Amino acid sequence: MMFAAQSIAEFFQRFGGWQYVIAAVIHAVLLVHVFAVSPFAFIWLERKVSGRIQDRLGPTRVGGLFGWLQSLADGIKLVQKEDLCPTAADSMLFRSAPYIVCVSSFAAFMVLPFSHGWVAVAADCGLFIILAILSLEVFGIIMAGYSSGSKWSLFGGMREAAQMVSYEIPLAICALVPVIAAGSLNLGEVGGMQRGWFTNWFMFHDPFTFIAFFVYFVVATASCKRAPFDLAEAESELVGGFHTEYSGMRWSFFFMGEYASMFAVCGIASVLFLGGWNTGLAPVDDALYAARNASIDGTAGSAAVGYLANVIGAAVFAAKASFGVFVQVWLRWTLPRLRIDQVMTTCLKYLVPISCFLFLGATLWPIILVTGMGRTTWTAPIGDRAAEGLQETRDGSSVARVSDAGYSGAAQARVGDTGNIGEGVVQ
Amino acid sequence: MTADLNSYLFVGAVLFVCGVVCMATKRNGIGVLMGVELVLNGANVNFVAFSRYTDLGLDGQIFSLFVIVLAAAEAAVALAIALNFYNNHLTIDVDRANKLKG
Amino acid sequence: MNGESFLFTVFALATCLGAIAVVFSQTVVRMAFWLVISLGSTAALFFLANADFVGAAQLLIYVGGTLVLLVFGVMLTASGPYLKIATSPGEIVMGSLVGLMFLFVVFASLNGVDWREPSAAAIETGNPVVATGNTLRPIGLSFLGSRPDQDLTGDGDTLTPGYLLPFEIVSVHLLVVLIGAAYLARAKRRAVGPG
Amino acid sequence: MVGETLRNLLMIAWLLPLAGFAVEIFGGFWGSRKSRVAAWMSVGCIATGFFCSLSALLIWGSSNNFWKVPHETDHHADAGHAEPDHAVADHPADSHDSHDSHDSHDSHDSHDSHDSHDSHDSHDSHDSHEPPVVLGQTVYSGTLYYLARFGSLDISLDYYIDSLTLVMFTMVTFIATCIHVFAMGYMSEELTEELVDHSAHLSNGHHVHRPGRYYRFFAFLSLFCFSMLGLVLAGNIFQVFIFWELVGICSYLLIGFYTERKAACNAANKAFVMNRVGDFGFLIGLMVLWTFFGTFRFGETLNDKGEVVQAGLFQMLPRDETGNVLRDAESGDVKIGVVTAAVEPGGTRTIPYSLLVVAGLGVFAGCVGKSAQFPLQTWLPDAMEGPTPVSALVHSATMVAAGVYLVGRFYPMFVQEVLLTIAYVGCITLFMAATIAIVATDIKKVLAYSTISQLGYMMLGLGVFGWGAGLFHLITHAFFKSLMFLCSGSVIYGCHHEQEMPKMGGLWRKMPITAFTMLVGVIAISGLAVPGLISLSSVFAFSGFFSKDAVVATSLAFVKGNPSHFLLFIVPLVTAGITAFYMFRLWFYTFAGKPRDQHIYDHCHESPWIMTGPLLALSFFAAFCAIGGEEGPLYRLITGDQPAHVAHGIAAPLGSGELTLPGHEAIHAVHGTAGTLALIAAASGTFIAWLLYGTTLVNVAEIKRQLSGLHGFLANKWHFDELYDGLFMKPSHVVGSCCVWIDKTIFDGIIHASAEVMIFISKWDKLFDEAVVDGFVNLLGDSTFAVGRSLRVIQTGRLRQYVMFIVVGVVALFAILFTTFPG
Repeated sequence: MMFAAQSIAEFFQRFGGWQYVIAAVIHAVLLVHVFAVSPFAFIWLERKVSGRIQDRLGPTRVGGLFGWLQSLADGIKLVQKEDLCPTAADSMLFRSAPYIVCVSSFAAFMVLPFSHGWVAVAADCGLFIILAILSLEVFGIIMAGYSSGSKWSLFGGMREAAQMVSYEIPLAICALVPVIAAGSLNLGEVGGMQRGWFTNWFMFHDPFTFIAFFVYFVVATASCKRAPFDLAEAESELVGGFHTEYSGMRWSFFFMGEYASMFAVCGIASVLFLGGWNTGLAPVDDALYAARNASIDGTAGSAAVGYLANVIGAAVFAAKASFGVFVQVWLRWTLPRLRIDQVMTTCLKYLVPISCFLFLGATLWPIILVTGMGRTTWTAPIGDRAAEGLQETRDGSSVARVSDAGYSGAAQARVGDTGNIGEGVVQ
Repeated sequence: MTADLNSYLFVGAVLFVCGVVCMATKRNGIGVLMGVELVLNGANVNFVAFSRYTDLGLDGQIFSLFVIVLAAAEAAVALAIALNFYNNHLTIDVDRANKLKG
Repeated sequence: MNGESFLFTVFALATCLGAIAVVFSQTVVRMAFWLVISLGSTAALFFLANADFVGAAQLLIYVGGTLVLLVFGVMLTASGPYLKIATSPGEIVMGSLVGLMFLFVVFASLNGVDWREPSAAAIETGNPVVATGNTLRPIGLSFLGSRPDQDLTGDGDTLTPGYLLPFEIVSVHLLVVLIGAAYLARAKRRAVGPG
Repeated sequence: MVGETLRNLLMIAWLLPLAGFAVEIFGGFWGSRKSRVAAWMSVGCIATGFFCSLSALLIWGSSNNFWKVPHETDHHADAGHAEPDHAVADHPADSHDSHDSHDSHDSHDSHDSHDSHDSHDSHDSHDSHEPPVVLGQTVYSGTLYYLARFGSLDISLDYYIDSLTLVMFTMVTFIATCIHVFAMGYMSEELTEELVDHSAHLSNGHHVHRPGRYYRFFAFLSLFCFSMLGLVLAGNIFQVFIFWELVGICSYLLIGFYTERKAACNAANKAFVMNRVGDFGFLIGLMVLWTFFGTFRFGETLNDKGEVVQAGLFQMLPRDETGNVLRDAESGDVKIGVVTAAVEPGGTRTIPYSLLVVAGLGVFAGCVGKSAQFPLQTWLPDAMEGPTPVSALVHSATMVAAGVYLVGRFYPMFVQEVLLTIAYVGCITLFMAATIAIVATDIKKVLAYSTISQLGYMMLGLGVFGWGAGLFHLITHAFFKSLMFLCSGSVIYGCHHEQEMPKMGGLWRKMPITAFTMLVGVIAISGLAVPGLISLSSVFAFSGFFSKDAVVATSLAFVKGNPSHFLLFIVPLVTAGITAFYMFRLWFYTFAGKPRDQHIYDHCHESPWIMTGPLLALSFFAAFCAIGGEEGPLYRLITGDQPAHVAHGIAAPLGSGELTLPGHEAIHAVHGTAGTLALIAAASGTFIAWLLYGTTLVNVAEIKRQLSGLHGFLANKWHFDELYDGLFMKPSHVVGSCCVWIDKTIFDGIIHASAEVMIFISKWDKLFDEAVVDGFVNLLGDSTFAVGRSLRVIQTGRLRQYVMFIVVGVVALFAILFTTFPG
């Protein structure tokens, strides 16, 4: 259970002595691996998928079957390349911009739960933090575009700035729709609530979340500046957009950041809408859940079983996220690129109103249901699931505070609310 | 340097002073805006520190939240003003905005 | 020198140096860059001070929103590449001198005051919420008008009203700002005179 | 309850015209100047008023057993008198619920009733000719509404209802109804959007074109009816004064109805001013009365329990058994009777006798003005400028009679001096007016002068202690004079506004009804009669004969009592002849003979029925209203509530000698002779008139030429206008020019001088301003400007410097702080 941290505060507090720094480093190393490996996989995936879509084979040579080492080879090649810096560039910014992109999209993984309790920082406002960190990535790109000293880059940077600033709004709102259903920003809790049959997934929680999922996916695609929204690097108009002047290692950083953020947003999607690490089959989930609970009393065997259960959960999560990435790749090679004005129009004139409507609908939905069927959900009452998710995270927390006044008070208040709604109608 | 109230306040003070100096020395209007942001952040650091290390409770954080939100609003309006200024004077140099000089 | 202090030192240094760099860097975009460093590490300081939500808000609104907006403005108002509006060194020197004096004054006043440190009891009962950093729900509830942290203090039920009204006021204010900014910044056909 | 019934009925009759006036004047002309709505409305109001007052009269009579004709046998007579005694007896009863009081039972109740009793015994024993006096004088008085209270004086709207009030109400409303109906026809030419007034000229010589004012005419008529009825109903002398002025303004408005005609305007102003002269005296009288009596009420003031709170004027003036005013032996002051607790508890107050005379004369002055007595008679002929119905209603029947009515109403307050004055004024007036009427050629002017003359008769009758006779003549005259005016109006209408008699003649063929009714009126006023037609004891005659006969008889009795005042009998006797002369002259001139102006004759025509109808109705009453003479119902009605002391004569001390005021017995004694003489005079006058104008035997022009001096004197109305011109106008012009001179030289001089001074001062003030004040202000401004100039250096307008200033300021502040408070 060393992963589960109640909040960033505890995350830091447990470094009372230096040994905790070691733990932090271990966290970081693990995340860096996730962060570093997934792009390779996705780049390979993209090349294969694009090849298939274009009726090619795609990479076949490097590595054995399917050329699965192709990305590694590319990476080595890129690292070997000379690190160029144009004379017209503002060298300091030019050099530091890729790091900003990388760091921000890496930091996004800090609060992303891979499985039950497998999260570096189980912050209460996890979703909020992850969105905030993802929004940092833009800045690096703008920097890159501006400091390259080339008009293509400048245009790319400005486009990116405009696009991101406007697309963050529907992104956040759509992410908030399932949060309303769940009543928590803590991604760990939100994931835990969707245990049981897949109807418990927030995607199927109500029509608004269902629509919100797709809207979120579109907006996420745009916020990763993936096609058809990749105006910042439109080869046909701006040679390479913001990374025209980049080459070698720094150039590859951008792409690591891009693919990592793709994985991040798809992970968020899977946690918020697709049940996270839950399989969606009630018996399996219950078994895994029992295993995890068994692992709480620290006997070695049960610990191993619980660890195994978490590994399975992580695999399920990764599968869902990767599928999302696959769909984004698929879209890229299928759809033509929009014009910048079309991009802005899509966001400001359609996506923002739609997402606002969804938000309102999601807030009104429980009331509709209560008047209709006397309870707040048409699946299992969310209050119980919330309580369980709460229970999980609290048990999961290695430093379990006995009297966590504000926290439990708030939690009880929340559970009480849903309960009250039900009672109020039953009576 | 331990993390206690005074050190937080020192950081806030440094931010504040840097912001003021930034306002005082930058001729670029947007630079002045950045100075303002620094000043506000200095204040925010103090709020948060007080809410952490005294029994001020949540109020400090809530104040800082308000400050952040209002700062965002202020930035939006100020930027709009700056753009207007640029439209009129073709520059962003605040020293050119001395029409009201006595 | 425990880990918290270590991290605090790191981020505090980042904050201060970033701020100073903002003061002394010439091009606006570099200022923006240093400002990002400074504000980002301020957010980290917030995290350290158990203010998760404030920190996240700092990141999202300031760094992700306001600063991008500023840089955007820089790009819109840049009459040339790497716009430099140089400040005369004399001004910088004088400004920094005055700044130093000001800093000294502030430090002096800070040291002069001995801040009322909360008792251990206050830590325990007073604001456990702030002590443990789970401030999200309390803040949300206080925006909705109830204050669990205050209600649950030992001394009776001193129910303090939350921040519902200011919250509403601020939201209306934001709406007004939205409209006002859009009005101010909209393109006007105007005879462009000499600067 | 009888009192309340009467009060309510009369109030309806009184207030309906007011409502009508309000609706008509404010409701305007209902969109079209051609609508007769206003006329119908006012006719309806006044007709309803007539029926109300008629029923009130009948109720009064039945409630007082009046309709029993008393003079058959003693038994009946006794019964007839006993029952009114009942009425007396149970008066306190119904005075409880209705604020009633009865005149003669106020201060010396027992004595009075006893007195009346033996008086009846006496004339029962004497002869059955004695006109019986209805006993139990029943007066219903009370307060309608309190206007204001000033100390012990309360100005209130009271009502004072006795038989005289009721008779006046009935007469006024009836005549007014007839005249309204007549006016509907007469004024019909006003029913147009644009009316051309041929008598009014603009400066450019054109005729005046104006919209018709039909509705306004009737609104004014309604207002006049309201005022007149209010005057009759009034229960205190101040209220009388109020309505006195109201009828004055109505007559002003109606005389000046054709405002565009200069003559009409002048006539209106003249009438108004002359009335003011009289009203001035009236005011003096009011002041005296208030000062010494402390109340204006006629009747007593009762509280809810029906006991007397304050005595009325009529009860305050004490009279002894002989009817003389009680006077203090040595001071000669008059002890005012009971003054109840309201004023001075138990106390009495006295009024000097002279002031009592003054009060009487003052009130009489008002009457002189109002009923155009000498010397204020000159306004009435000019008032004929108004439309003829106005002349008929206002200036013959009602308003001018109001003066006489007031004298009658206020009779108890008059002492013998005043009465003598009244008699002489009436005497002079009736003779003078009659003589002028002889030579007048304008048909309406003739009637106007005859009105003045007849009013003189009334005054004379009242003055010589013929209370009943004067008011009797008032009523009858109202009927036949309004009849004659309407006839003349019909003539004028038929002749297209030709008023000059010399242009008429022979009209009876063209307008027989008018001629006939006019003849009735003429006979009535001339007092012709046929002796012994019905029975030897009585004569058959029209109303005029009886009333004038009563007046003449009274004056004869008076002269018998005091031979030194023989003129008071001779003049009215002669004038009776003159009256007959000029009235028949008018009739012959107008209707008989051959037409003098063929053109007018050809175009004239009989008036429509709406005008002749009223003529017939009025002619009936003019003929027969006074049937039975002094035994007739009308006279008995009038005298039903006559003042207590009138019934039998008074030997009143006057100066050194004594003035004998005749009682009923005395008057009745000389009745036969007086009647005979008057009849002879009238007959001779009629004969002369026939001789001169009815036949062609005598050449009138010749006579006129021979008597040209006299004729001119009369034609110029005894030069009264010139006299007043010389007496008042010229001196006032002189005074005015003096005032102008003083104004122009002295006052203007003072003002100009002060203006010069002001200019001089202001010059210096200007210097001071420019030097000192402006200097100071400029100095202030300059210093402010200098300070601003020195400060503007700081306002560099550079943002960053401002920030710098702030920082430096803060630092400096802290520096000061640390240095001053170390540690």
